[in-house]
Amino acid sequence: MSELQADRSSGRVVAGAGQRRSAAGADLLIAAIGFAVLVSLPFLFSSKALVDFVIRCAAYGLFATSLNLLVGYTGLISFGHGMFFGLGAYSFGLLMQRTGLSIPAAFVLTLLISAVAGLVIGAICVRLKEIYFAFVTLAFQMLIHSVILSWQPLTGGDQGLRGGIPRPVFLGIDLGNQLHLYIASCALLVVGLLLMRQIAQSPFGYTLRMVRDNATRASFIGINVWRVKLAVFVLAGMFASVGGVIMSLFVSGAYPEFAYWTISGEGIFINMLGGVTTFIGPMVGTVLLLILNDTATRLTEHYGIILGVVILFFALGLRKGLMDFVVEWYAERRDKASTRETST
Amino acid sequence: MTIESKTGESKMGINRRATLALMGAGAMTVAAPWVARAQAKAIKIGMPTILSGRVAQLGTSSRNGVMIEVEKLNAAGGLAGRPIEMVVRDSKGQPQEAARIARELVNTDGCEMIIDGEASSGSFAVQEVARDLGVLCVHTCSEASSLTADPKQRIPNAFRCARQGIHDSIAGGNYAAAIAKAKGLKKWATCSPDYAYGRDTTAEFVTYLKHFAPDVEIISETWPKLFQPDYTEVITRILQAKPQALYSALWGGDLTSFIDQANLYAMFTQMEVFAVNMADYTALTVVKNLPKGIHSGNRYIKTFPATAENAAWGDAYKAKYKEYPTNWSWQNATAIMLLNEAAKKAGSADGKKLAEVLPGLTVKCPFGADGTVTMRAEDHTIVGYAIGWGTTIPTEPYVPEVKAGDWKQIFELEAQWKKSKGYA
Amino acid sequence: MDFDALTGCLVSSACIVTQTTSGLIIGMLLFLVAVGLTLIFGVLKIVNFSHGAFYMFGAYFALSGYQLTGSFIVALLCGSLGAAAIGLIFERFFISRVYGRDVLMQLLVCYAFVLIFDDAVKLIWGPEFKSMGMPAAFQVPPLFIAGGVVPPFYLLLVAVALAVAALLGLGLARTRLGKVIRAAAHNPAMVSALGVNTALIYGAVFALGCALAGLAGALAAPVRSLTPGMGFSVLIESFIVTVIGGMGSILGALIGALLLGLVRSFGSIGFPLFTDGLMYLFMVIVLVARPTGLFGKDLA
Amino acid sequence: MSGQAVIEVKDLDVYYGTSQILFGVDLSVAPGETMALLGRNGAGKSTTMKAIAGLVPARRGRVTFRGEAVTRQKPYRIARAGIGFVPEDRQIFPDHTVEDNLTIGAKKGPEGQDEWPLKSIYEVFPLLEPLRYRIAGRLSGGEQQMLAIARTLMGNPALLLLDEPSEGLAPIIVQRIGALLRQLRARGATILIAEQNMHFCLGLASRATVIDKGHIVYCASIEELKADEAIRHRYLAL
Repeated sequence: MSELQADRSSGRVVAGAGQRRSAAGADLLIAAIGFAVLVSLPFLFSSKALVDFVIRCAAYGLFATSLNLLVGYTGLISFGHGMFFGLGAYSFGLLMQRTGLSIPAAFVLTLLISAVAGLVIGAICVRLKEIYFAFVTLAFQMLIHSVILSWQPLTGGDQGLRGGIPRPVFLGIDLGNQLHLYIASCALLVVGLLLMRQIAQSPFGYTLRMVRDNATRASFIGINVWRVKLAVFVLAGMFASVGGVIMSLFVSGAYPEFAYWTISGEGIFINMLGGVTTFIGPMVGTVLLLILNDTATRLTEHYGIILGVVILFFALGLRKGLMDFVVEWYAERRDKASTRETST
Repeated sequence: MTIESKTGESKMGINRRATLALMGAGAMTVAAPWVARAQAKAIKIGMPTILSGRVAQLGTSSRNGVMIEVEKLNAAGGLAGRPIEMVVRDSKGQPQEAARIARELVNTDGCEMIIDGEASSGSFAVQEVARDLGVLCVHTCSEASSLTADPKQRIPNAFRCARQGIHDSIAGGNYAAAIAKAKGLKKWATCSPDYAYGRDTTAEFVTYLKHFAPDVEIISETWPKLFQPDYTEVITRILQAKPQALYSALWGGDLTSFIDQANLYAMFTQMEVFAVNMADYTALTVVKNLPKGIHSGNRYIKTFPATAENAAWGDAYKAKYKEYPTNWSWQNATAIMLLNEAAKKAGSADGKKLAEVLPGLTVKCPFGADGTVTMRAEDHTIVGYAIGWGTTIPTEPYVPEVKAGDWKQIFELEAQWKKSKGYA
Repeated sequence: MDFDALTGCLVSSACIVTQTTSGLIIGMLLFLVAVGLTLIFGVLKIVNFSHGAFYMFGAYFALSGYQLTGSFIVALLCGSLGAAAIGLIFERFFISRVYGRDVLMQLLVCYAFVLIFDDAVKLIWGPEFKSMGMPAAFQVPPLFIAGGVVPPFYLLLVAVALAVAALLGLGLARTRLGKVIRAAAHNPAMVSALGVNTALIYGAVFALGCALAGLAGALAAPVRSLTPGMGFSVLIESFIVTVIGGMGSILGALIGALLLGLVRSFGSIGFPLFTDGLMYLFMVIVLVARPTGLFGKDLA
Repeated sequence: MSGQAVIEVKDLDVYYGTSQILFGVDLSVAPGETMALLGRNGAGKSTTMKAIAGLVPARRGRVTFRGEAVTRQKPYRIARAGIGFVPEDRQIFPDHTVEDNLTIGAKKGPEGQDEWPLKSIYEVFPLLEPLRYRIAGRLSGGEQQMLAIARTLMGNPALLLLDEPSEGLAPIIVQRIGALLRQLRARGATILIAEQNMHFCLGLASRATVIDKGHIVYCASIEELKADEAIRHRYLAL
């Protein structure tokens, strides 16, 4: 698993409480700056496509980063993470279409639904190891996809939730307006990333790494491995469902494709593209994949060949994600510089 | 050089070169895709469709149908004097991609209207984009009735230029009932793909079959999944029910697989088969052992309507693309004819103005039952296209005799159907 | 859900015979694909996500061979050998670079080739679906056995699959090459230290697995339409088969394929709208009860 | 002496990832000689053996076998050149029968010689013959060790590498293995044997090389080593 371990090269030890607090402060600052930059974009560039692009980045980015909590931090390779993306989109869409709830209420309820689903499915899945965990999550994903297709009166079957998702104004926010949706998506993205960052850097986050590196040793020192895995499975599922909510708002609907295995596959691909050893890797991967996708579909209908060649470049050429590559390259340069200094 | 090309070269050549060119210049082209381009005098029409995967043929033959008319139109001066530039993109059959591409085509590429070559859920996703952006949108592949029939779905700027299952089913029900009565076929089975189109069309067919032949009874229903590779379990189930007749809304490769596999069980000697999607060249030319006498609705067939215009169009298409047109081809070609006629009437290529004149517009068209088709004003969907049923033979002309459907009857029953659905 | 129909079928011998044979037919073709998958996993420890593409290649090569010669035997040879050749190239130049690496990296390389192969088929044979047609020898009426209906072509199919199962089982158990392959599956470094070129073994096993998938594709070509991407649904089902049977176990693949065939054939009567879901449900149940599948060994 | 050595290891460096395990290891074995490579647990004995067999890559240095460089060759090529490796934990194939284990290792020697047909194996290892259809995984540790040696002999090696053949075995079994190896030596075999247990090598090996922390620290006849208490104490904890 060595290629997939987050923070592997840094060899960082658990930071003391004081350090952690200041690190959290720094994260908060970065998040605030990031949010400010994102919000200012539509005012600097009048491109509607940029707005769309960032909304999609928010949806996929939250999804992919949450998957990295499982893959990179805990060593749980889930092939079925897309089920939460789909679950989020469908729960939210159905709540809005059928119940007349306000958007925040539907949002919270969606999180709850995903958490419950994650709890039930996770309780079964996290017992299994490695490739079998991957397969059983995939099976659950396909099961949910089958249910969505079959439960036609509720889900609309293969045609998805039709007729648009109503978006009543709340607190002066009108998500029917693309700019409002943009700012809301950015806010969800930044808050979601910030929360996941805090989870990753918390004692719980270090427990995850310990479970990943040596589950037996972790259980010797009194960690309930099953409960830890389940907890992160549920948390990751909730963040993934937020991605689904954003996507459902973007396309104003929910479609069975959102719960298909290909979404999980894209999530994994994004992680490999951006790299899983840094927190920001999946986000970088998201931006890369979306640019790649958008450019390739503009230029050719043989999208498969292009994407295939790019994947091969990353898998066989770089042999790691972009951020992993950058981080290692930077570390090497720094090492060289410091040895030069000491030798002179 | 991309698939946005307007040239008439064979699509294969273009694609290969585009691919190679892209491989070479990939990095350069990543440059900010959202930089808006200056608008040329040409009018750009965006077209999200499916060009990859199992139904890639939907996209390629749709594009062919569009291009053959666009080239004619451009040679004759274009849409209200502006040459058309088609921008065709592959959604890979994913609704979120279809929505994204449709938005991008309008917002970034400066397309002034959308021809939506998406099927099923993709067309609903594009419909939402059209609702949001207010851009003129013509759906050319989605046969799902609710897309335009349901007032909750309908929007003033979107039109459907495609068959509707309800029309096929009324014509088919009438045709099948006559045969059922003549041959005493009382016990029926159905076998249709388990998705909206398959379910709706089958339910409607059964409704009208029973309407015209009340003593018909459905004794078995089977619902294979879309793109299911193996139908053995379905076939044996139908055989065990021992029906006298079978209705199927399977299409394309699924239909030919079903026929090939059912042939092994000699199914076609044991019952009359009504397969609404059989009489399409995609299926007819591909099946090697086509059983004689399958009843089918027409999809595209150059001998029906039996006019010189239709035959000429089919031959021209075949000469150009080395294959016969599909049902999607004529629907897409008709969309361009309609837009052209609307532009003439409005004296402009402006989408808003076209949307105003399109409702109720009748256009001369080789695929019309009487040489014309009409964009019905009340629900923005085309009517009056050639519709009929006949029996197939394994060689050209494949369907020697097509019994034309009666549009008057279709309208009557369709109106009742809409009422029953709460659409009207 | 239709329990009446299911119980009705279970008390009718004709129905039981017909649905069991149709389960066998569905299962045996899946077995041919799944056994290659399980063999490759067992020996190379690679989850060959691109295995469906070799099924597709098999079908397309068979189609071209049949169109050129009109002989179904030639078509079968073209299908299996063509798929084997592509498999060998794929293994030598790409898969061999990711041996022992992360399972995600291996999957990614396979995924890349799923995309590339599908587009390649689209470029070579065109995007429209094709059909090979039934060879004249098999255009005969079906047989009636114990009240059930069985087409002769499917008898051939089942016979070929069973023969492959028997040959593989015997070959691996009895021949020296088979013994070396099993030893290499268990401990490749040791086999190599005994003077066996394991790269050759890996290449041969991968090619054999692909040949079996290609054979399945060629056998399916007369009755299934050919499209780019046709391998995918078959891949998913054969994955379910191998996972249920236990990754790496040939007997497991056989039993898993039969079980899945039966689940489908009887499931289509009891749960006509949820046959696919039933397969996934079955897989979940098996994995929860036996995490390594019915005949799998613990990997750890 | 180096001119006629069967195997000569020169200046070998081996790394596991970024950590260096062997530092310029030198070693040579003459024809018909039995050499003991002694050292404590973790001193680098097994790594040296594996590096010679090609199972771990050498970063630097060279291994010459019968006058030809085999450094960085693939393990199967090294085996075919005539180096037979019996690994530390035996690594028999547990699901195969005893005879299958043997036949998997069967091949002609580098000159096409076939000194070890099954018949001769069963003569030298009479214990194995009655067990020939037994599943190897069910054998006792001593029987497995015999099988591992026999399996390697089936490949007719010109040099036999034995990694800790006495490890984890009861004293009585160790004696029998020792006797067996003396028998092989008597037949003219060239053997390199890595051991923690010096006493096992007395009366078996003629020379001894001592390795510690990846460095060769001593090389002499085994009698000299036995006499040199300081060295023994320092490097072998005896």
